[in-house]
Amino acid sequence: QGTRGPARRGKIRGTRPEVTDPGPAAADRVCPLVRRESLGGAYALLTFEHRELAQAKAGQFAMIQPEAPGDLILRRPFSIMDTDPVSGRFTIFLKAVGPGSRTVFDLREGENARVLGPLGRGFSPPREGERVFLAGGGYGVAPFALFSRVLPPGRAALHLFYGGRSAVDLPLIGELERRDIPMTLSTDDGSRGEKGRVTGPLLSALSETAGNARLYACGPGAMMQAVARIAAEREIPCEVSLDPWMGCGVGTCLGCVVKIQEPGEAGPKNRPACTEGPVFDSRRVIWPHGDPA
Amino acid sequence: QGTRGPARRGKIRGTRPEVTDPGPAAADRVCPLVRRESLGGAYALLTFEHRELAQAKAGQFAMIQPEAPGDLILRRPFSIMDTDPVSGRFTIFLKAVGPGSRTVFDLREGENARVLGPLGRGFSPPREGERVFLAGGGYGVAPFALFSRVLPPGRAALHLFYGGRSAVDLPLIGELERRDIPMTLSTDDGSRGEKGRVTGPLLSALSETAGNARLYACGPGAMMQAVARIAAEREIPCEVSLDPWMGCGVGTCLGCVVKIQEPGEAGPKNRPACTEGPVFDSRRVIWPHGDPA
Amino acid sequence: MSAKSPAAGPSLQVRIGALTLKNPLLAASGTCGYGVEIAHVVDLSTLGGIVTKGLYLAARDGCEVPRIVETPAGLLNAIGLQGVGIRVFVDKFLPQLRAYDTAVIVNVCGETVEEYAEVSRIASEAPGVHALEINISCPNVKTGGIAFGIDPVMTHDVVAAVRRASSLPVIPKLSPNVTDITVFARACEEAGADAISCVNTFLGLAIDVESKKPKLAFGTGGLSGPAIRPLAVRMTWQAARAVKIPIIGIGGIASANDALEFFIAGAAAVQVGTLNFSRPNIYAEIEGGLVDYLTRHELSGIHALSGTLQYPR
Amino acid sequence: MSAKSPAAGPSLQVRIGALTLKNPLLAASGTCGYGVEIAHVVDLSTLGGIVTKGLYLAARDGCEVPRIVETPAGLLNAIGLQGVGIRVFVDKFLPQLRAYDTAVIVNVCGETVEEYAEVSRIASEAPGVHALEINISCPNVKTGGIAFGIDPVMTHDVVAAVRRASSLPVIPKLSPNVTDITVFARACEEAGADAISCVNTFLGLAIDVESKKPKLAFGTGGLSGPAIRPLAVRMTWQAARAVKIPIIGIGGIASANDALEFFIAGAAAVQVGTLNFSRPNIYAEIEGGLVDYLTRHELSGIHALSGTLQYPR
Ligand SMILES: Cc1cc2nc3c(=O)[nH]c(=O)nc-3n(C[C@H](O)[C@H](O)[C@H](O)COP(=O)(O)OP(=O)(O)OC[C@H]3O[C@@H](n4cnc5c(N)ncnc54)[C@H](O)[C@@H]3O)c2cc1C
Ligand SMILES: Cc1cc2nc3c(=O)[nH]c(=O)nc-3n(C[C@H](O)[C@H](O)[C@H](O)COP(=O)(O)OP(=O)(O)OC[C@H]3O[C@@H](n4cnc5c(N)ncnc54)[C@H](O)[C@@H]3O)c2cc1C
Ligand SMILES: Cc1cc2nc3c(=O)[nH]c(=O)nc-3n(C[C@H](O)[C@H](O)[C@H](O)COP(=O)(O)O)c2cc1C
Ligand SMILES: Cc1cc2nc3c(=O)[nH]c(=O)nc-3n(C[C@H](O)[C@H](O)[C@H](O)COP(=O)(O)O)c2cc1C
Ligand code: FES
Ligand code: FES
Repeated sequence: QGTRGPARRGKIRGTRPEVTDPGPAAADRVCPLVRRESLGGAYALLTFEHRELAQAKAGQFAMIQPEAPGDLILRRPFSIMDTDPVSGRFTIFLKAVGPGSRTVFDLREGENARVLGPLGRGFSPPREGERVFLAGGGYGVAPFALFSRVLPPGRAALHLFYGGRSAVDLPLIGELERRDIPMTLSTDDGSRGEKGRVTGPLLSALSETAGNARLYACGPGAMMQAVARIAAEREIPCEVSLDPWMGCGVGTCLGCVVKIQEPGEAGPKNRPACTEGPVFDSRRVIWPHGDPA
Repeated sequence: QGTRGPARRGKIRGTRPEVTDPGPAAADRVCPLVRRESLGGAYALLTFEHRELAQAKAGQFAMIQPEAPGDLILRRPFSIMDTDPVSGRFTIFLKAVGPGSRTVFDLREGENARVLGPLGRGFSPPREGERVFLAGGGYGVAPFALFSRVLPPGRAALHLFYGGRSAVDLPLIGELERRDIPMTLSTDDGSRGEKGRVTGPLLSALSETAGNARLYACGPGAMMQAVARIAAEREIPCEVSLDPWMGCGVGTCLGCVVKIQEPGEAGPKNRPACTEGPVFDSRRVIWPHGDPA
Repeated sequence: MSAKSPAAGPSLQVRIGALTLKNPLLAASGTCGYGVEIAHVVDLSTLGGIVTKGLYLAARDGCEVPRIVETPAGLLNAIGLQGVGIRVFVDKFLPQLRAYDTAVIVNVCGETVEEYAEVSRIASEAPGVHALEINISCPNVKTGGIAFGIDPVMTHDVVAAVRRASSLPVIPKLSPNVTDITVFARACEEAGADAISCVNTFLGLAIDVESKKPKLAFGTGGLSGPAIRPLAVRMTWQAARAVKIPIIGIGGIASANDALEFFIAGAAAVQVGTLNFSRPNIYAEIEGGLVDYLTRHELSGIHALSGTLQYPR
Repeated sequence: MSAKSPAAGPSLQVRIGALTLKNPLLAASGTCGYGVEIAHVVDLSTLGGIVTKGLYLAARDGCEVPRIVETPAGLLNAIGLQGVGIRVFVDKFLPQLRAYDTAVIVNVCGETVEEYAEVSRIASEAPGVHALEINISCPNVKTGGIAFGIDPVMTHDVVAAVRRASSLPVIPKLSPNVTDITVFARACEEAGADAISCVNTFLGLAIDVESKKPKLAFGTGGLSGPAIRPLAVRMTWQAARAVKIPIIGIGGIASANDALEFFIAGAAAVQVGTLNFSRPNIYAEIEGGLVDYLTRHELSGIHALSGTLQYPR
């Protein structure tokens, strides 16, 4: 597969503040499932109990498998959707797509899961006064629940663009409204919110925006790539949360590498998304299929 | 492993009546678990629904695994403990000893199992007027529940000797009493019934017996071998239900062979217990460890 | 080969040399007895063919028990080719088998090249035997067996001898316990084989740690089942590229998807082994899956799928 | 070797040539990075040692993704030996590793015999490297790798060259993709190896049937995990009987019981690979199980268990 660099390289501003609290140290824990809520179809919310994991930072994830022995070897990665440090609980938003997510999906309340986490580098906080635009789709919208809650003062200026193929693909609307996150919905078929991709409403919002803005995207690759392109063209700082296939979550299997080119490097390097990401400055990302037309 | 022939070869009477109803044809069926009753510890009674299987003959078995995919390849063999042809149900008595029996043990009511059966040749009925003595231990006592119920007139003359290491190893007493089967209990440690092996009370009963007797043994190998020896010495017809490790239940894997020497044969042959047994005329059986002292 | 038009539904018919199979699903040797044992559990007429348990000239009693033990996603066995011998098969079982509309392939064993040839001759003269699978790869016998299958020269000699002794399609069954399977595939092709069965079991050892003895009475055994599928698919792909004769893919097939991997890798037909024990009716499921796949991909038949793997290099 | 008396509890200490390990549990190459990555998840000081990801002279970027795919009870991988190169390892990671009480074994790679020797020389001169594991068995690189491991002569050459270049214990890592592993074990012993790692991954292929492409970007991959354990135990047993130098058993270890199978088969130590990904803390569990077993069987130490298999023939 040939891989091309980003279309334009604007001046690159260091968008990741030097000191980002890395969150609590990762460890392998056994956590009881205290609450399981079905969101219909293949979607569910799973809330586990664990003090340290309840300290996870927005954008971090965990490698999870049922404690009971099954026929799969590897765990599967799931984002921390939200946490409650007080009660010591954390929640994941899960879509059952295959055997691994299915085994977690099938967990019943009271059963235990092995949870290795919290893992990875999450989203970096926006700067003072920046307008924050979030673009989410699929399970990728999950981490924005926590992210939006923990935002410092600038909070008011936050807006989420939540899109999917159809109305049924927006199962998290209720949860996000409960956290009263300002949202614009969109669906490809127009069955809910505006018709079309999230980038539509995002673009019009950006054009109306005076002053500094910052983008965060998490969802299907094509969507993140489109948002990254918008950011590059406007030279707006943007972070994307990548989700390659992961085997270990701690940087040892090298199964999750993505092509990243840091400033000053001659070319892109394969870097593990589990430890150097999953959140990356979009300008560093060399997308597998080059730029969309 | 050297294998020796039986100690004495008395004249061998054809103990298996020519025409034994083989029971319904075997087939692979999906059966719902309609009732699960724990008998404490690793013991449970599982009742499944299926018209044909409810026609199984005493001493037959089935190869069973949960319908839901798991990490085991082979099914495990379990005797049909009892049947209810009217309601179309059959029950197995299960002891969880390892992964395979555990997966069946863990089935919940409403879940399905794949059941290949009924399989094998069961017990042959006693002759008119014969006194029937049953020796059972461990899960081996299970098939006697059905056997004793379906016995023709001679029924009154039936007596079961049920033994185990200790009282906790006789979990089926209640079930057998419910079918009011005349029983003598024994335990190695004397914690329930007579102290010692089942062969003790069996021997005294035999010595008091006038007229023809017939023995049936199902349980641990050593017990069946001891009963077989008693039968051989007294030239009493005796059937034993062997339980080698089984892979297929239909005679194709040849994993379950036992050494059987039919009359007129020069020496023993490896024969699949799943199709030619599991019930055999004890005089044909060449025991793996020769005769006990 | 009459490839039906997609309209008429995709064709499952395949040719193995002179032998035409109505579908490419065979029951593997040693996992379906002589066919008749499973006739009441699975309708043999739904199978493309069945391969008999390995047969020598004389009857054999095989290994002591334990003969089989489960391993992760696999089955380790040392049966030791217990069998009735070719003559008893021909006299007693073959007549019953002929009642079914399925190809009968005899799995030929021998301790010497001469025995292979003689068993083949007897099988060839019997009405109702459609092909010979030459077992040069059984890891569970002390003489012959795998010894013939891990030496290209001996492989060539056995196959050539059988070729001379029989006019039936000759299908050597390769051992996976070799460095380069293509060497053996070519030796078979040169010796006049009509097709190749790929593969037999992998030599393995499982130990009971409490007794410090092997779990199998024989000691080592042959590993089969889903665990070996990626290795068998790789070997099928290598063999198919090395020779022109058709390859019959074998190893861990447990679903239509698994079978499709073998066809795409280059198999003309496949055999199901271990899964016969736990899923005797798996053939209907696999056949349905194949038809569905061929239809979705608008392929005229399974033959059109063989060897369509798009390999990166 | 100081075998403690059962009273003092069984000893887990083992000797691999001149190298003494405080316990026989090593993290396998490519499954624990350079050690430091997992230091926060598992206490490295509880391991007998760690084997680094394969290292060449220069840094390498490895294969495209997908690089790993799960198979039944197994993992198929084609990473392509992505790594920082021996010098960066020595300068950047080795110093951090020295903080832990565990043996550091460098997994040496090369495209030529000379590169193997040079990497070995550099590793040997660095303080804190305890031994060299020579990777002549990686199936996922186009030049070198497995090519050295499936030819006894090349195996001998590489091992001999490394032997000359280093005074550290030299531990060639054998490929299981061979007909007779004992040939390669002897070649290593003759070339001056101090021990043998047995085994690397099995060459496999998994196909995505919808796209008709291999599931791994590289094409084929190496199979690891519980699926291969019976094959790895068999090879460990064969190798241990063929040579006098110690064998390090590797393949599908997921429990103390699994590890015990390798020791009884003849291994002096074992490595855990794939299971590091899903059970990073498995070492404590295995160590506990070994101690319990040795105590129950009244063995003075794990060394007393090696090669105690009672084989039927
Ligand atoms: C950092 C990270 C965070 C994630 N967060 C969430 C989350 O919060 N909620 C959630 O439901 N899922 C999340 N995922 C995705 C989830 O891990 C995958 O859906 C899961 O691993 C699929 O495994 P499976 O065995 O269920 O399906 P598989 O059979 O392994 O895969 C099913 C299909 O999905 C594809 N696939 C598998 N894994 C991925 C992946 N990681 N990315 C894209 N395609 C994949 C496969 O190729 C296959 O086509 C996250 C993934 C990453 C890397
Ligand atoms: C004809 C027949 C009828 C049976 N009926 C019943 C029944 O009614 N109820 C019941 O609970 N069990 C019954 N069994 C036994 C049952 O099949 C085994 O307990 C089960 O297969 C064990 O498998 P596992 O995976 O649970 O344990 P494994 O881990 O496979 O075995 C656990 C231990 O038991 C040993 N073992 C496994 N299978 C057998 C066997 N068949 N005989 C002796 N030892 C064995 C193993 O070597 C191991 O030591 C029957 C067996 C046969 C052959
Ligand atoms: C119990 C058992 C017995 C077997 N007997 C034979 C045999 O007699 N002849 C032979 O060529 N292969 C024999 N095989 C190998 C199978 O035919 C097949 O090649 C192998 O099991 C791989 O396929 P699978 O993974 O689908 O089982 C046997 C396999 C098993 C499990
Ligand atoms: C993802 C992955 C990467 C590996 N990388 C290497 C390597 O760089 N060098 C090496 O000698 N072996 C490598 N191996 C092989 C392992 O060290 C080990 O030999 C093999 O996985 C078998 O052990 P296991 O079944 O416990 O995983 C790798 C294995 C895996 C799964
Ligand atoms: S998931 Fe293993 S290195 Fe990232
Ligand atoms: S269990 Fe397979 S032949 Fe008896």
